[in-house]
Amino acid sequence: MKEYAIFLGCIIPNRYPGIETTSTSILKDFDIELLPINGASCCPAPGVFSSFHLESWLAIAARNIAIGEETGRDIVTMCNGCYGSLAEANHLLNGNKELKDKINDILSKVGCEFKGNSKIKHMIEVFSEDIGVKKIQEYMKNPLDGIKVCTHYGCHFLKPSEIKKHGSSERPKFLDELVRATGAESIDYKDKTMCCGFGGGVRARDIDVTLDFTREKLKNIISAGGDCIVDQCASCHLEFDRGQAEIKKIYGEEFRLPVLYFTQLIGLGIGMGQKELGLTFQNIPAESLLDKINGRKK
Amino acid sequence: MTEFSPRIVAFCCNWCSYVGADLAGTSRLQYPDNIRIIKVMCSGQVFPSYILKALELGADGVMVAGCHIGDCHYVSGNKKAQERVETLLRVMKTLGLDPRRVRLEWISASEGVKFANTVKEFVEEVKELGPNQLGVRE
Amino acid sequence: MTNIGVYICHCGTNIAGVVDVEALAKRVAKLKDVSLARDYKYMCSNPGQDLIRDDIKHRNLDRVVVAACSPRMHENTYKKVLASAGLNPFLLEIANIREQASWVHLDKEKTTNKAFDLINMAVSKVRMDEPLTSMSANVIQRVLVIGAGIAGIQTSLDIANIGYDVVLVEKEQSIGGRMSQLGKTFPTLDCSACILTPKMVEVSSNPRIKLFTYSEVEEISGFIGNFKAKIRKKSRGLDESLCTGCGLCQEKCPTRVPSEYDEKMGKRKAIYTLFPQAVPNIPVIDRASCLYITKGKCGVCKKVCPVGAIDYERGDEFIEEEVGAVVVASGFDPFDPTSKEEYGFGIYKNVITGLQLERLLHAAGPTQGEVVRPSDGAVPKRIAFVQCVGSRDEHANKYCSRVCCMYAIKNALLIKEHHPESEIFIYYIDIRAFGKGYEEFYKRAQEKGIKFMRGRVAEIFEEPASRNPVIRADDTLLGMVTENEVDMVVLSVGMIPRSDSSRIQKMLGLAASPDGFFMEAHAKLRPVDTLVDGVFLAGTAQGPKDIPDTVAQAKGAASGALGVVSHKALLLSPLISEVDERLCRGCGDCKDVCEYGAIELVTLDTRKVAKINPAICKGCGSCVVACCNGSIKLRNFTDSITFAMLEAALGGAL
Amino acid sequence: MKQIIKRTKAYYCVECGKCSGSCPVARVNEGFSPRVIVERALSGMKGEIEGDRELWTCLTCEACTTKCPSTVKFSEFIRGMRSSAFNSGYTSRCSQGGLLHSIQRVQSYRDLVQNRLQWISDDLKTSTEGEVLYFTGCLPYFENLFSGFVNPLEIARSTVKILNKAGISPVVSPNERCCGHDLLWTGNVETFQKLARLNVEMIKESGASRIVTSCPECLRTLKLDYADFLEGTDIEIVHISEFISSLIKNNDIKLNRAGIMTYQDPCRLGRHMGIYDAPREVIKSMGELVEMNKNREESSCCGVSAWATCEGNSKQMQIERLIEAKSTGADMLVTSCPKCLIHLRCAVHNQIPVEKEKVDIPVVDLTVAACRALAGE
Repeated sequence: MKEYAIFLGCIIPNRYPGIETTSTSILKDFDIELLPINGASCCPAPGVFSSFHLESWLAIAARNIAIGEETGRDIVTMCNGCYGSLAEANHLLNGNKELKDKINDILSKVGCEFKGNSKIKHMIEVFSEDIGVKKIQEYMKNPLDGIKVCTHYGCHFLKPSEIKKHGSSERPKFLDELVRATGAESIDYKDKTMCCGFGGGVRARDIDVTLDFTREKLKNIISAGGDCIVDQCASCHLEFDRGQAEIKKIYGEEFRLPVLYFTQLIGLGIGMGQKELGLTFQNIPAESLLDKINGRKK
Repeated sequence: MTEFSPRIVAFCCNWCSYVGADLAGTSRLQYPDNIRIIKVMCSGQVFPSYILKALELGADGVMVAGCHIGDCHYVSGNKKAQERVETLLRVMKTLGLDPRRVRLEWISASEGVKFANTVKEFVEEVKELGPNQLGVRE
Repeated sequence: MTNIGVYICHCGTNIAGVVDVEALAKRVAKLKDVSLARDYKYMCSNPGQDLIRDDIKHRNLDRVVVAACSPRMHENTYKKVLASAGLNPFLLEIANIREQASWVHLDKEKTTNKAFDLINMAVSKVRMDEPLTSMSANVIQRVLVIGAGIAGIQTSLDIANIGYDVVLVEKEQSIGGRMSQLGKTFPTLDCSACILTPKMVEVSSNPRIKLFTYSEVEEISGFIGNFKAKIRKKSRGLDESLCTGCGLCQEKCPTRVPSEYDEKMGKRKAIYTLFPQAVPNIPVIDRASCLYITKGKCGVCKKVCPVGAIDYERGDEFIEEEVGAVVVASGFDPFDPTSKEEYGFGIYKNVITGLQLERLLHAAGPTQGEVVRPSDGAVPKRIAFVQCVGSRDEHANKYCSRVCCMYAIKNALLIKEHHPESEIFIYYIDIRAFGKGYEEFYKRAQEKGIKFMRGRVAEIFEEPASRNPVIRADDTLLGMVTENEVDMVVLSVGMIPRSDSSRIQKMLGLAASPDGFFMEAHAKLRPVDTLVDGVFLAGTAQGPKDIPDTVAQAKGAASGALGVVSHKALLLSPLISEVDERLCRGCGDCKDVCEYGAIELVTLDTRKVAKINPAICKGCGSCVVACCNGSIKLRNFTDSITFAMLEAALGGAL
Repeated sequence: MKQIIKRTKAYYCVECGKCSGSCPVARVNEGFSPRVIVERALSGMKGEIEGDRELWTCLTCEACTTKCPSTVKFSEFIRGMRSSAFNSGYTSRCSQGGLLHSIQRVQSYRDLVQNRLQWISDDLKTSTEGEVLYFTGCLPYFENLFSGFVNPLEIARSTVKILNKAGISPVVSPNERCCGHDLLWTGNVETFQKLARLNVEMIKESGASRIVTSCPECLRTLKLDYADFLEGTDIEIVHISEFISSLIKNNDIKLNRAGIMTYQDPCRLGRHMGIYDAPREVIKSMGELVEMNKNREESSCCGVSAWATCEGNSKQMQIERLIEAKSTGADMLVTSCPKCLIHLRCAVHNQIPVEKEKVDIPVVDLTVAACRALAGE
């Protein structure tokens, strides 16, 4: 039995609970338990917040890490944004004694201390490293042969690569390998490593710019012939799902491209249903994908 | 009472610092006459014992001068000199001798001015330290 | 009995103006072992020199101190005086009372006192100095040249033409190196082969050049004047003495594999020569792809060979050669752009390297000089060059590779002149056209309509249907991000050290610069020398450079090597370190600090002791200080001499 | 020279050669023979002896004295001749370019204020006055120079710790000077006397009636060579090994088992002072003692004395000794002299002429070993 402290962040519990339930239930099959972090707050968002006031951002992130550390386990996030905040804060504080003392001074007011003993991990690492592609392949009951998937890695897990160190940030492979383990085909598309449009506070500041990004990505995926988009980040997930609805509303343009978190794709491969996967909570229906999966069987 | 006039020995490497001292000469730069130069092939040739022996014999200050780091005629002799002077400074500290009596300087062949100024500075500094206690014989 | 003579020079008024030379002479004469002290107006003049010479002869002086200007001025003059009077020239000391006394102080009394101390110090030293004689070492009057690219070829020809023997060792099966891979050369657009092949033939026909191809130097021992090299001559799988180079075997060989020489743009056989003008024109069997060797089938080459030269089982040979100097001309490798992932090299078929383009442009290359794109063989109409790939890049190599700007311009021009309708873009951050005629060449390219786009290419992606690469870059002159779909992209890759350069570095004891290329002894004044005496550098082994610079350096290296081997013997400075074998504990600390590898541990009875090679030792004294128990001394710079000088320096009153 | 001959009974010499036969140096250095030196002295060749480099080769280890059937005090004789040579202007060699002797000479300057007590950490109790004085010797300087391969100050700390354990807070004086052993044995009698006078002043000021040393050379020097300077006082001088063994006997301390040990007798402790049993008792109380073939009076020397005799053959002697120690099967070689420790460790520094396994045995100071084995620590 392996245990992690799970940092849920904001988007998953509030908008996409399916990501959590699917992940938790699959992990159980691999004997991995997720322990809740009681009292966790917003991570807070890496780009925006830190660029306004670094110390406040660090203090909040450090508090989240500190209460996670109390479990004595490494901390896992399911959103690139949360990962970015916690990993970067962890890196900064562990590398700078003066800063660490300063932040701990602030934290002492709420009875917390950042020690820096826990690793910050992303759910994708748990799947691709702890479990591994081979076991996922064996785990599939209903391999997704014939399904064309376009993967989206997102930014904050990979970059800045000096801190994140997950290998190639230009042409990463691990998510595609995981997708291929489900039996699906991972197809290339233009600007695969481009931002979803959510990041850096743009979504809140200028929705037109945000949706420009999203549309560009969606168009590239559709023209490459993708059946769905598979992501590894709750923020990107929101951008693609909710963004499609907004694009329809504002520009009247409709894509109807199903959006799946990678654990949801794995869920499909072991025969989990729409409801179990939480897909019914999403804006964009996944029927076309399910039809293809089912149709393919007949 | 006459003013204290320190006795200073300088070990100058053959390739840079000795030539720098020559340049101070050809440029007619005036500096205090307290210094006696001993030519060594390389600052890395200076044993820590040479410095301590000089102090034992009553030198009020000892300077070791070599090529700038990276310019050593023998690749890395000056780096070795640096390490060796550090060893000596540890011993001097235990012995209770003032480390300011020993000075390691990098003076290139073109730095006649630096040579003259360094001597001036060092003489002034040693004057403030006063006579080397080991020079006062029983 | 020690008889020291002290000679105090007035140097006109330069010394005598400040120093009371007469009083000084009187004081000095009283020093222990000083049998006479004279002062004279100009000691370096002929009468001054005669004075010393006569005293040595008639007053039986056995050691001399001259108190005058810096030893850097006249030490050698006086050494000659001693030698001419039959006295060992190392029994001379100079007291520098001009630069260190009369020129830097004004007070007559104090300066005279200081001059006395300086003379006293010199007397203390000369008393203990040992007579030394310069040793000489025989020189083996031939040169080993490692690498037979244009640098090694030029060095070898220069040395051989002046009349000395050369051993030229080339790793590949033919000489010619990287230059032979190139199509044409900038800025004159001469065909590379046209200017190189005559030199290659000259090498093969010069009786003074002993050529080893498909061979590597595995070990080098010894020192300047006396190196011994062990050369491995790799098996070609045939008897070279029989092969006539008829080429029948190559023609009939059924195996085709991608050609390394063509940078994988073409194919070669399993038995092959690199190119038609190869020197020597003898093929090699590639053991990894030969059907007979890998599967025991085929054997066609053996069947068709009219002279029966094929011998699959032939083994490597080892040869030892003795030389007096070594020139390292081992060249460069092109940067592998796979690691610059944003450019998609190795993923997008129509993204190639500059060297691959050279092979396409080469009249004897895989496409006979026609540039076609790898994906479909079509002639590309829109071509983009991406500069500084792997160069000037903190994530790859920090340095500028110096040739990429010019080769990109050259190839762009060649394509444009051949297909005037084609559109060519060069993405650059600076164009470095620094050589003779280069800026003019750059201008010619601009006039021909080649488009220079200022901006470092951010990324390249592919249009899946057309397989056209699309370049995305900030056009910094327009201030906007542009996407440019082209038919083919050429990455202007830079130069990196040869993959085996660290082996050569270790073998010869060379130093490497931070960029990984071999380090020269001095960046400006000794650019072809290394810190290892007798070893010289030529060409890109020392750092990126173009052909003119390579040839110039090769000629420099030839003159450096000739400076060694043109002498029958080398005179070695006797001012070196010496081991007292009885005291030596054999711990090797001295060996560890010696920057020149002059020290080795040898067995003496049952012990190990350090041994200093007088031909390599430079006399820096580092080992002397590293030795814990005083087993090594630097001749005439011993502890006791230093202590005596210290006593003299500190004994005087101030 | 006549006086030296008389004082050391050199005229008793019957030229039997037993001395040279038992000399560890003569075994590895053909040029050195105690017999020949004595013979030369007897035939009046003063100048030849003073100018001979072999005068400085003798380790003064007393291996010959112990065996001499005519009881010639050869070490004393050598010491006398060295002093005579020193006065004629000859000087001994000195390791580290003369630095060690220089450090010792510098300590003879009255006004010197050393920083030699930096090693006393908060957990150690020391006093400025009291009955017991710990004479630390050169350990702080050895730390400056040799900390790369030995830990000399651990000996000092261990000594104080053990003294503390016995309820003693020893005087450790900042005014302590080098005991002068090395200078005395290299002929520099004048400086030795200066050092002795300064130390005796310091000892008297401390009010100590008992001096503990962790160095056999200090022990010998204070006990024998300071006799004239200490005349009229009643001060007991003991080596730490004697002190620890008495603590053990009285059940004042108990040591835990620390493995199998073999023991190197330092020449100053053994042959010079006759102390063989005390260190062995300490070892037996914390482990098993296996003796090397050459032990007690027969023990071989660590190869260097007074920092003046380090040569190629010193290393041979050291390597042979280590091989002997290793072949006993002991876990460690214990010695009770800081210099034996330094020299035996130096022997395996960097390149060694035999396979590493043959000499691969830890060398540990007796006091350090005992301190590590203290029960309840």
